[in-house]
Amino acid sequence: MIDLQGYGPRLIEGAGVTVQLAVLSLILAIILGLLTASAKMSRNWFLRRTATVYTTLIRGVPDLVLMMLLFFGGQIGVNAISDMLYYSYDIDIYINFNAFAAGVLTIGFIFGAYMGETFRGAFMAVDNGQIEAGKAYGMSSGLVFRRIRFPQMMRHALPGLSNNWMVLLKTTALVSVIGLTDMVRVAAEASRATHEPFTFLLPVAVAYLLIASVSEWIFARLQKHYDIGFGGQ
Amino acid sequence: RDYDNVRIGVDVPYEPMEFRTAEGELTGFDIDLGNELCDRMGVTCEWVEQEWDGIIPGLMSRNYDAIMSSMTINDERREQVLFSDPYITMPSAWFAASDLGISEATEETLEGMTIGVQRGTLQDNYVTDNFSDVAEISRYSTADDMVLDMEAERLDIVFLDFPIGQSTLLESEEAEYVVIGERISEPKEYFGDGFGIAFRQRDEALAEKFNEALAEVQEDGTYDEIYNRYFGEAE
Amino acid sequence: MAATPTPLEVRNIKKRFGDTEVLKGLSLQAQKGDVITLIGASGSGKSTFLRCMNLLEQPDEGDLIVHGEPIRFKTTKHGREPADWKQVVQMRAKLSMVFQSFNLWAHMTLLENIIEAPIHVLKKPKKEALEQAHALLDRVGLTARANAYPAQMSGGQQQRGAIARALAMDPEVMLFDEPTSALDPELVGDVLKVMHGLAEEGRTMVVVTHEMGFARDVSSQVIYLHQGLVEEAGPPAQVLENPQSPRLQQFLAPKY
Amino acid sequence: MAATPTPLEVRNIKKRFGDTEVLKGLSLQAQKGDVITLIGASGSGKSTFLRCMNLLEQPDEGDLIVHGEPIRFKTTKHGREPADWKQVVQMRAKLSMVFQSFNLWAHMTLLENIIEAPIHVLKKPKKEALEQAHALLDRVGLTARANAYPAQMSGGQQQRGAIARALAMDPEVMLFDEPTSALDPELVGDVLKVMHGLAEEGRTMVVVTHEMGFARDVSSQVIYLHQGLVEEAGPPAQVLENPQSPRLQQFLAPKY
Amino acid sequence: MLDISTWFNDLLAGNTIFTADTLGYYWEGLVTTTQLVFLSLVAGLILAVPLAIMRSSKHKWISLPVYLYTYVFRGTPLLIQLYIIYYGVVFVDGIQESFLWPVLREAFYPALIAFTLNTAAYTTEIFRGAIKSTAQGEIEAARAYGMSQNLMMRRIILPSAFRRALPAYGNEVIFMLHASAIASVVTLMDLTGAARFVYARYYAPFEAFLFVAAIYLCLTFAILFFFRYLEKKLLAHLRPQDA
Ligand SMILES: Nc1ncnc2c1ncn2[C@@H]1O[C@H](COP(=O)(O)OP(=O)(O)OP(=O)(O)O)[C@@H](O)[C@H]1O
Ligand SMILES: Nc1ncnc2c1ncn2[C@@H]1O[C@H](COP(=O)(O)OP(=O)(O)OP(=O)(O)O)[C@@H](O)[C@H]1O
Ligand SMILES: [Mg+2]
Ligand SMILES: [Mg+2]
Repeated sequence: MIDLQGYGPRLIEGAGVTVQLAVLSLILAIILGLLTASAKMSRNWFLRRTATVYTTLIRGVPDLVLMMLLFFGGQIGVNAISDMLYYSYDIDIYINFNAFAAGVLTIGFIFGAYMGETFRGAFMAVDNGQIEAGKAYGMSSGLVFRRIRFPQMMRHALPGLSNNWMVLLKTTALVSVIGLTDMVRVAAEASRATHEPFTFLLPVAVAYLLIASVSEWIFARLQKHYDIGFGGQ
Repeated sequence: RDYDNVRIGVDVPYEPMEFRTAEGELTGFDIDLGNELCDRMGVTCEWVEQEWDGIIPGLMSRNYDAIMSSMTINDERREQVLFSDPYITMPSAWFAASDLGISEATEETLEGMTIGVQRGTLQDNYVTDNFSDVAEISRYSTADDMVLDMEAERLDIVFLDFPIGQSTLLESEEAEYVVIGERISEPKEYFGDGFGIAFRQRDEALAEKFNEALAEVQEDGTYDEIYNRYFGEAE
Repeated sequence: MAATPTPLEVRNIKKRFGDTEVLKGLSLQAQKGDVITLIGASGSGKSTFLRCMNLLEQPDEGDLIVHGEPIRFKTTKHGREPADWKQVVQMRAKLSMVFQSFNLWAHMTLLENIIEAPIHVLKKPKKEALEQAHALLDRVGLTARANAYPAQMSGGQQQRGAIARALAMDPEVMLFDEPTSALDPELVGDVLKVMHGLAEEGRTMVVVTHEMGFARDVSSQVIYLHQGLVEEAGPPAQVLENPQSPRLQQFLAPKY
Repeated sequence: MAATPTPLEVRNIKKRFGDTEVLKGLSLQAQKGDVITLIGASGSGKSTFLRCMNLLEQPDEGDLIVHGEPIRFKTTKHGREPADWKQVVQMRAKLSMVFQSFNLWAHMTLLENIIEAPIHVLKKPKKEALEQAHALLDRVGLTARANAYPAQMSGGQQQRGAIARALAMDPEVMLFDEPTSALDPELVGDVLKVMHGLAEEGRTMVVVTHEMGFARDVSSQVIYLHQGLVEEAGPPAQVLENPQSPRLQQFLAPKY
Repeated sequence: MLDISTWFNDLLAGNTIFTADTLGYYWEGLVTTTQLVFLSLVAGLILAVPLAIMRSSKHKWISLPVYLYTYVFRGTPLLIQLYIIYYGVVFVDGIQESFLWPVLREAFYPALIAFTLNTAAYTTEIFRGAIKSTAQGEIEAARAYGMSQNLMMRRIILPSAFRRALPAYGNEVIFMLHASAIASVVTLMDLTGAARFVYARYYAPFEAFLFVAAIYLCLTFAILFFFRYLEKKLLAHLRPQDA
């Protein structure tokens, strides 16, 4: 066994942060992705344009830069306003962004763009006849989405979704720049303190692999669930 | 604005300035001095850990009210933040394997060598401006990566904060390393006025209070006591 | 309107795709118990006409009156549209459509397919929907396949299932778009038998079909479409046995 | 063997899937110019029999002789297998198959589909393959669609394209598995016309079909399969006009 | 209001990020990033094709090792892979004396190796999915026309799978471009490395990062544009003819 030199508990804590961040960001990304995909397929010119700008711009800028821009940029913007109030009227208000929430928002926002593309492809793969049948039986468009479009789309989306998740999981390491202590940050700190860079890489790699295994298992279950009715495994 | 509670941003670890003990307690020269200063001012101190890349944006966005994290005072930073009086001056030094065969680092002796520095530090600036014509410069994220590459013989010589070089290279078990030449803390345009505590520009009152407290501890000998705790009599 | 309003009336429907006018003014009136058959060559506009009846396509002109209630339209910059989508949704629940390619929902079992719309659109209690579904499955001879997924059923079984799904809505009118032409000849018989039963029972139906034998047996009216216009219409005995238009004569001549 | 060897001979083929024996010993001999039609109810084993002929399915027993050359088999722990896959690959090039669902290669244009196997399997020069392909396209009436992709063609066009692709191999025998049953009735005629032409030209063909009119017109022999066995076989006049077995009589009775 | 305009003036007047020096660093970074990403993508692609075929094999002893490889390289961060390949090789005894050392000594090649192995793993999985979803009927047709297993793979399955994999592969290329930002960990001065350097040196946090963000954006646009062109060309068979 590797000697973690007392950093074991903090690594586990950091892994907890990583997992929480990743899961919450994933949920946000999925919601944003569904909205984006729907907007891109909508008849409304404005929605389509907005969604396209969102997906291209977000995919175009490196994650680290976005993270800093959204977190610090947003905060500094807010502060500029409160500074002005302070200097001109001596009113001192203080609004603080929560780093964890900001991390979730940023990562969710970034991956929403990738999910949007994944979902769009998947939605297009759903046979139009299935949708028409829903409409023909008097289902509202919300009901068609909930009962037919979504459950049938998931089957096509899952492979892309699991790829995005793998990348998202590792992107969470960026949050150390906005002051959060995730697993990678703990390992970096530990290796600087002990001057043993390699001692802490292995446990981190193993932890990621573990998370990956669990999620592969979940994705396989989901795939099986959404494949029901589509014959051949 | 008056502070009862001052939050101070710090990038950990950077031995011996700020690091954790085996028990996980935050300690180091910056930490002990900072706590002492807060005591004198009658406020409570809260240390907020922050990665270096985001440390000034974090101050600007009020995640904390001050930075005390071995930050060198220089003009570029002065445009962004307000500094306290310098509280320590940290010399830099050249380190190399004992068999490198030079006794002084000059343009002539370093010709054709590969020099390692930490990216974005004052040492980086110094080496980039003075040696980039004669030598190759490799920039690293951490001092430990540099040590690895020294051992791998990808690097000939490194230029580091002296205490950092001391703890990572001179005290390493693997190989023999020595300091080349004198410790360097001139010219001021690179090595600045030493380390300072950084504040938002508008918090002049807070900076003033820190300066007063600093003067006080330097006068009554508490400062020397803390200094000796980390930089020992050996020096 | 009389005591029982006409289930479906269509007046002078026109429809264009881009530059080509596909329907050039078609009308049709289905009284209770009518079985109206639409025949015509490929591309003559049969499917488009049928799809206009429940607004899966939006007609550019013309009126649609379902159970005595006219559908309201408005004109937007995208063209003519229903003024009130709620009304359309309600209307569609009254006109059940059976598709050429069945379109049973692939992720649901046959039973789930049948109870889906009654529960979620008509808001029937689940118990009641299930009872009705079992009765319908019995009727189309699929009791044994209730828990099969569409992919596990033969084409004929799927189409009979689709008919049961349509019946579960208790529709005023049933619309069929070539319900047998995606089936192996082997399976056609089963489906036609079920439809024959519906006709005898007095269901109102509009059927696009290529099965001339079926059209002859069950229709109250046969409409022959040619390039978006009614070329000939009337009772089957007249239209099919004694065609007037040379085009229809050629259309009815045996291919093999 | 005579001067011209029998193009295809099948002797006593048996095939089981799991526990059920699907083919229970079927034989067939196709002389040059024969058109043999296989008919039978769904599930009777027609497709399986046809697929055994070019070894898309491996028969558990029986012999296969193509152009006078018997296929060699060996028995492994997975069951019976061809001893020499090279021989099978060569053999398949002699028996072109046309599928019910066409199976044109979706990423190639029609023309590319046709020249693919001649160039890469038969090693024809490209120029020659192209010339031949254009002649074939002309023949099936698709010259105008040479550069279309399969998804851009109607079913009837795809099936005619698939026939052209099969012809491009200059096959000894053509195997057809229900070539028209995935088509709308409208499109069936086109395909049957092309096949009719092939029959008249003296092509050797084995055809699984539901088109009794076609079977009657062009077959030299009709084989009625029932549950994996030949129930009746002979010239169409005898088998189709004058069926002996009660099952065949029922099978041939009109559905509507 | 005043704040913003002075900030803007400062940005232009005390302009420290667009000097000849910094532009030189950005240029160097751009070259490094482009070389690294382009070469690793090409090499990764070449590796991924045979790996995807092996991964699709019926034989466990062929597909399992490939699965393990993709599992490990997709399951762990690229940063760790890079770290181990650059700093870790030194722990292999005698590596410094071996003929490999001149290559491994430079930071560029270990980075190239790590990036290549990483993208090959993702690409393998993308291709495998596409191979798996080849229409069964098209495979049968190929068999029925006497194609051998090899010929069929080469002429039918792969060309059709490549086309289907294109959109997902486009995402992978963009992921790779972004992931390349970690190259500076092994002393390479890539685009992000240049930004960090300028950021630290002139303490212009947002300006420096915004500028490279713009460069990355241009690169991404170029990639998206290229893929749109490819899709138009190669996915012609999925479009209705006159649409
Ligand atoms: N969405 C559409 N866009 C453009 N043209 C269309 C569309 N739908 C149908 N058409 C055209 O309208 C005409 C009528 O089509 P429709 O499907 O109604 O014919 P049909 O009589 O049902 O033929 P079939 O027997 O082949 O089903 C055809 O020429 C067709 O190409
Ligand atoms: N791969 C398989 N595994 C198991 N059973 C199979 C398989 N293929 C065919 N069968 C079974 O073998 C029997 C004969 O099938 P086959 O497809 O040959 O019938 P067919 O005469 O072509 O019917 P149809 O007219 O419906 O095409 C059927 O009962 C079928 O369920
Ligand atoms: Mg139609
Ligand atoms: Mg069959």
